[in-house]
Amino acid sequence: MPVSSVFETTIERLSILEPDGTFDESLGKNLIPDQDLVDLYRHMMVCRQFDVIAFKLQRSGRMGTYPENRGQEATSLGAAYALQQSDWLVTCYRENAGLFWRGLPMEKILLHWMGDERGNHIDPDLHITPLAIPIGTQMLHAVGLAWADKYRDEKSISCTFFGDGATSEGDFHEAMNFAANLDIPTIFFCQNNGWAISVPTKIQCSAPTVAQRALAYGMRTIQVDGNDIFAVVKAVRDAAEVARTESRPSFIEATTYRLGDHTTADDARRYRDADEVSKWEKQDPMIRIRMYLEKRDLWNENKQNEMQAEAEKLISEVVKRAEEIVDPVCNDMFDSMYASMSDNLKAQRSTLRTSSLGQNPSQLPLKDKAHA
Amino acid sequence: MPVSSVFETTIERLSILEPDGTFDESLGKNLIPDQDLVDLYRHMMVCRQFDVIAFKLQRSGRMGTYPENRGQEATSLGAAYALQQSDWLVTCYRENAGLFWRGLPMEKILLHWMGDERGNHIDPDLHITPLAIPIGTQMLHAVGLAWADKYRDEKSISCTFFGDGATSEGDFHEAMNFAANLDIPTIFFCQNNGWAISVPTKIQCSAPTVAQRALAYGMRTIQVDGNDIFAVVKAVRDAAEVARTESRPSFIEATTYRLGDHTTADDARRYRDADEVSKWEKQDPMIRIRMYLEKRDLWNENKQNEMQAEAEKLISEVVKRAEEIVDPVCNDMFDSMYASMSDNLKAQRSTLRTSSLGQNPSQLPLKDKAHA
Amino acid sequence: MANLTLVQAINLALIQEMEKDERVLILGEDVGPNGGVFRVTEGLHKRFGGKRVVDSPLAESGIIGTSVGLAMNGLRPVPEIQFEGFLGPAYDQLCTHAARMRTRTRGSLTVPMTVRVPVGGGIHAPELHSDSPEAIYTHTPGLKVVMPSSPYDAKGLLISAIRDPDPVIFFEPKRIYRAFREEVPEDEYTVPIGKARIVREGGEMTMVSWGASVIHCMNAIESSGRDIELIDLRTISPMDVETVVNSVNKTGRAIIVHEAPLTCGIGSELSARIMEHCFLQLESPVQRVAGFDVIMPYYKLELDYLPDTERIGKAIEETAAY
Amino acid sequence: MANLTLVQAINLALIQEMEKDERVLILGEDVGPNGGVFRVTEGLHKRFGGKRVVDSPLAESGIIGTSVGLAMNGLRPVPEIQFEGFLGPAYDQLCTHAARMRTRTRGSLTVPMTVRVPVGGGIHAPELHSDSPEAIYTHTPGLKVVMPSSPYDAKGLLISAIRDPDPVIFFEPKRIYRAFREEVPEDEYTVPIGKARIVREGGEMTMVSWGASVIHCMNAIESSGRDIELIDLRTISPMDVETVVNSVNKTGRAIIVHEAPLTCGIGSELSARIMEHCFLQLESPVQRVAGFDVIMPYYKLELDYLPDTERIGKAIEETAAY
Ligand SMILES: Cc1ncc(C[n+]2csc(CCOP(=O)(O)OP(=O)(O)O)c2C)c(N)n1
Ligand SMILES: Cc1ncc(C[n+]2csc(CCOP(=O)(O)OP(=O)(O)O)c2C)c(N)n1
Ligand SMILES: [Mg+2]
Ligand SMILES: [Mg+2]
Repeated sequence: MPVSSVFETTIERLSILEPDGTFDESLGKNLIPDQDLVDLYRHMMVCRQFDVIAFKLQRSGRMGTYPENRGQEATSLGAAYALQQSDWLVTCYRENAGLFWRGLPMEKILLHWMGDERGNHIDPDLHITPLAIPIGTQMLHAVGLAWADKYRDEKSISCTFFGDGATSEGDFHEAMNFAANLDIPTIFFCQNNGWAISVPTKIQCSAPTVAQRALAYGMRTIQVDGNDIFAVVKAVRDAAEVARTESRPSFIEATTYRLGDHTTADDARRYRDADEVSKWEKQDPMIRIRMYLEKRDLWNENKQNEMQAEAEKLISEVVKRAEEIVDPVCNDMFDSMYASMSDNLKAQRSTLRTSSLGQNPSQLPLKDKAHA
Repeated sequence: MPVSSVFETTIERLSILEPDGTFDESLGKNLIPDQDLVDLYRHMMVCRQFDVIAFKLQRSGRMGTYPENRGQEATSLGAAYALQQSDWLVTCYRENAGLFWRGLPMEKILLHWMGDERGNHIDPDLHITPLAIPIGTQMLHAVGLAWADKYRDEKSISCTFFGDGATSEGDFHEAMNFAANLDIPTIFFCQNNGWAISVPTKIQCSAPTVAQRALAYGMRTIQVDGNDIFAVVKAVRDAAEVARTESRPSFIEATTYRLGDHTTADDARRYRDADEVSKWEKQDPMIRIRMYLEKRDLWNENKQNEMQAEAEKLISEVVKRAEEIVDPVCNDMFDSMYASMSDNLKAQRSTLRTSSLGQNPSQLPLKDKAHA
Repeated sequence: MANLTLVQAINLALIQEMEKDERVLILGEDVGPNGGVFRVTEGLHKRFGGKRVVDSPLAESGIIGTSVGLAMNGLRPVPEIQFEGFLGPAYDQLCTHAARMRTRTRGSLTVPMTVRVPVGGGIHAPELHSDSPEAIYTHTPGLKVVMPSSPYDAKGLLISAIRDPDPVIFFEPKRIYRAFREEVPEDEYTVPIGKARIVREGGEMTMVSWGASVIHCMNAIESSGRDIELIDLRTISPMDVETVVNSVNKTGRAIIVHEAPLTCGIGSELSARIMEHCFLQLESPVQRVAGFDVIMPYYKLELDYLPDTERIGKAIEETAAY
Repeated sequence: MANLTLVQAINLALIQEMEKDERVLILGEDVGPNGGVFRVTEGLHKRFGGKRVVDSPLAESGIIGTSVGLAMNGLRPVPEIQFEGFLGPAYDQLCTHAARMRTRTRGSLTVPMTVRVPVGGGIHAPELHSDSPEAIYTHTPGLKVVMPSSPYDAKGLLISAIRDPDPVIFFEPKRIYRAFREEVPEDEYTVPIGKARIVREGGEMTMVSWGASVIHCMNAIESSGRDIELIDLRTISPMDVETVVNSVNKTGRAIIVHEAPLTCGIGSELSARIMEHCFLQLESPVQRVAGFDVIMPYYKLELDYLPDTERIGKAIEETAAY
């Protein structure tokens, strides 16, 4: 057999609710109860409002750099909806919708971007890790988190989010490989939003799909329309089922688009066409759900306006809570470095000095030192 | 279209000269001229003898740790044979056969394992990088080397060798991804020898093939019988052609087996079955070529004995050259740290001290320092 | 002469070296059409094209590892790492390969590359965008480490770095990227690697710093009204111990100021060297005003972390009074 | 009591902590059936099974990154990195994540893991199997760094490390893995992290070292015939400055000995601290006997690189004579 085939495969793409409103009943029916869909839509409106206000806070100097989430809400939200409270959400920084759905107090995210570590102090029952700034590194933590649950024979799994750019990092590969070979129940959720700051996806992955990254590990994989919350929910549910029952990982590539700049420090007009953006604006996940809800008489202009007002009120309260927090004090930077503080840190903390002459002499045996 | 296919593929396995002597004429004919094949076989005998003697040198305390190459000679040798002198060979540490074919003086490899950096001092015209000790990191250099040639519009390419274990490292992924997305003419040659020290391949890659690692990058890929020098030559020639004419990378998984211990510091009986080893001993690439040559009257017992004597003589001269080299001197460790030496290094070098009192006072302005 | 910011001076140096030497190429994240997140490579993609100004995949080890290969094969890559906090994934390629290649091959393969990296705090940036890891790379033999504190030095040092036959990590203090302008010659010139600069002379004590902290030192010295000699190290590795030791032998007192954490920072090496070589001249213990031994805090507290004029001022008074 | 080598003492500590605490698991390359390339985990796979002693893929960042996740979720992973030269790929997960997790979450997530790593030269090993990177991790706040020099301390310190609520890098000096035996109690005991050990008392000068170098210091002291106080730091971060300073305040002279390169090594921090705190007691400049500022050479020259009894002896005489 000089030439034989040793591996064959196909990758599927899943979409249920298309941009034009077409809905696939066979896959979509009973996937999301009506009332839940309304709640999800309302939640998206809140998240969108959060985004608008966060952007303004940055522009008016009340907050540091902020990455808009606009246009990508369906991905993390669909996933959070499909998962259980005891499952870990291990996110990057564009998954507000999923984190808020899980129950993360919204001001935590503002605090983070306001340069305040208290934004990362998260109730352990939420099973959330803080925003990940270094790209591509949190997937390994997600694998470890799920592994620990498996070790204790708990049925929880982890779901980790990352961008197309993140799939270029070595840690992405190592995380995928650990999960596949050690049978760790982690869902790898890639939000392929077309860009990594100014770099288009083809420089990160010139293959026809990002989904095929998973073939390297023999891992289950699928591509979904990430602006279609139905498709996202179905893909994550299927992956979660496999994870829970077979302790196996899955990969999901959700195609979506970053409608805003990379962050408030970025100006996307420098590197991408307005045409591309307006094309994608029409595919906004919220337009689609609203159309679907209205067609089924579950939503209307009135409800929209009411909800918008509600969202505005809610977010202004969130901003208030974030801004009213007492200032951190300098000691905070010392106090959680270790479970117990070394003499060196105690001296630095109490004197706020590193120069030896400035440090409290009682903390080091300088007592019998006579001055020259 | 709720579910559509977005990617389909097949991976092929290539073999031409099977362990039982079956030879595929359609693929194998004219691939390697008879005289070349005889030369390749003779070369393998020399390499095998090198291995035997290197092992003995370690056991008798005349050399440090050494990794036997036994059983894997056909991979790097087939590749080196298929490539041009101006193409870079970027190896790991089990590719003696390929390096010697290219022209690396054999004593260089002994010197390396004798703890002597002069073993890495290689004539630039050979286009060889020194042995790579840290696993998985040299593939990135291979990409950079080929990229530089491409940058200058030269037609040279690079071919980098690594084990199955190496494909677990993040740098492997980054190298593959850079080459695929930036169109760098590098051949990634994986020697899947079943083990990474004591860890079996399935813990490095639980997918059915290692070859499918390349699908993640949309990269050309193939699996070959790595103990079949014909298959290796064909796969590398094809890959080199694509690299040279289209400036595109390829991946080759060569299945082979490490007949010896991982290194002389290892004892493989601790973790693998004797049965497995003896099964693979029958597939030794040299047995196969010899059978083929004898069937075609190109080789016989007599030639074998003559060549064995020749190899023994050759290698004993190599050992002599390696052992007769003058000892390195302490200064050597300073002299090639930088193109030009800092005052600090000069002081350390001339005094062989790091304590300030031991350093030559003329090298620092201590002159006017009166003793207490 | 042109009145340039530090960013502009670096941009000019890159343009001039690329014009002059075909072997120079730039690679990194967003360095292409976007001109880098700090706009340091602005205009270069347009001017030199995508072959010489390359947007790479998002992978720091890949950027440095391929640069090692490019450099080994005759080019002069100038990779950019977007922020010092993302040097971590490249640590291995820098310290295990770039730094070792020349000596492990006894000179047959070399790595003439210049790794540009914005460094340091004070710009209200997110986590991991404000660190100062220069000591890590100074402890690694085989690398050179440079950090300018002015547009003039930035241009001259960067040109030296690109022409240097060995790997150089070129740290750019982001806090002063645009903080002030300085007269910078249009023509190319070099500032030698390995030579400190005496910013101002003085006899009462010696202060040593580098990067953005030099400005704070200057302010603190001015408000102290004292006769203090200020040395800008400029190159951290190799360290110009001679200039420092000469100064302290004259003044008898020394203060070192840096942003990185105190313990095992560059201050410790300088302090040890000063003590070793000026032992009998020293009239007070060498003082270190540094970052605390904590993780660089998020920006609400960053100014509490960074050595400032006040902390430096106190150290001056205490050192003088000793 | 049993007469154990350092390898055996570590093996025993691992067995006992795993017996006692279900949360402890081991992962790394070849740690399973093979028992680790130095046989430190010998017998553990058989005893505790593949769930608790895990052969991982060949990927150091993966080993440390998943350990961070395991630790954040209530376990006590004890990852092994096969040689200190392969810590490089794990640098980012160690310094960017493990070290920062507690403070960046203000204590809501913590990383109680112990990274075991063989360290140092002197065993005629190949390239990158003989380095001493302890200063790199000491400069990184949030980590603890430990290096025992005896079987007794190894067992007690490893137990402390595994029980420690924060990440600890546990360096094992491979040169003395089997160099000698020592009485080690069968029962579990702890040696506190952060406390140096006075190996021998003396009044004439103070010598500070850690790891395999302690043995050379002892030899040098004995052949000098002088009354020297020898301190084994044991924990490098946090550093027991108090014990060192107390000693030097008594003796007035100090020598520090380590394998890592001189510049920005731990010796520089110790030297700076001693000078800061013992300024008026110091009768001679603190001396550092360290590795040279070069890449650790291949083994033919490694003994020329490593500080040995002779170099230490010279430093003793010169310090005494100053
Ligand atoms: C290790 C690392 N390198 C570089 C950066 C700088 N950086 C921040 S976001 C980003 C692009 C990320 O792209 P992608 O993963 O696609 O996520 P997206 O922002 O598109 O959601 C880069 C390069 C970083 N944060 N971490
Ligand atoms: C980065 C790194 N980690 C660990 C090691 C230790 N080590 C040396 S060889 C080896 C196994 C390599 O396996 P593989 O890549 O399959 O190559 P093979 O030895 O089988 O040819 C390991 C773990 C190393 N040299 N480098
Ligand atoms: Mg993206
Ligand atoms: Mg192998």
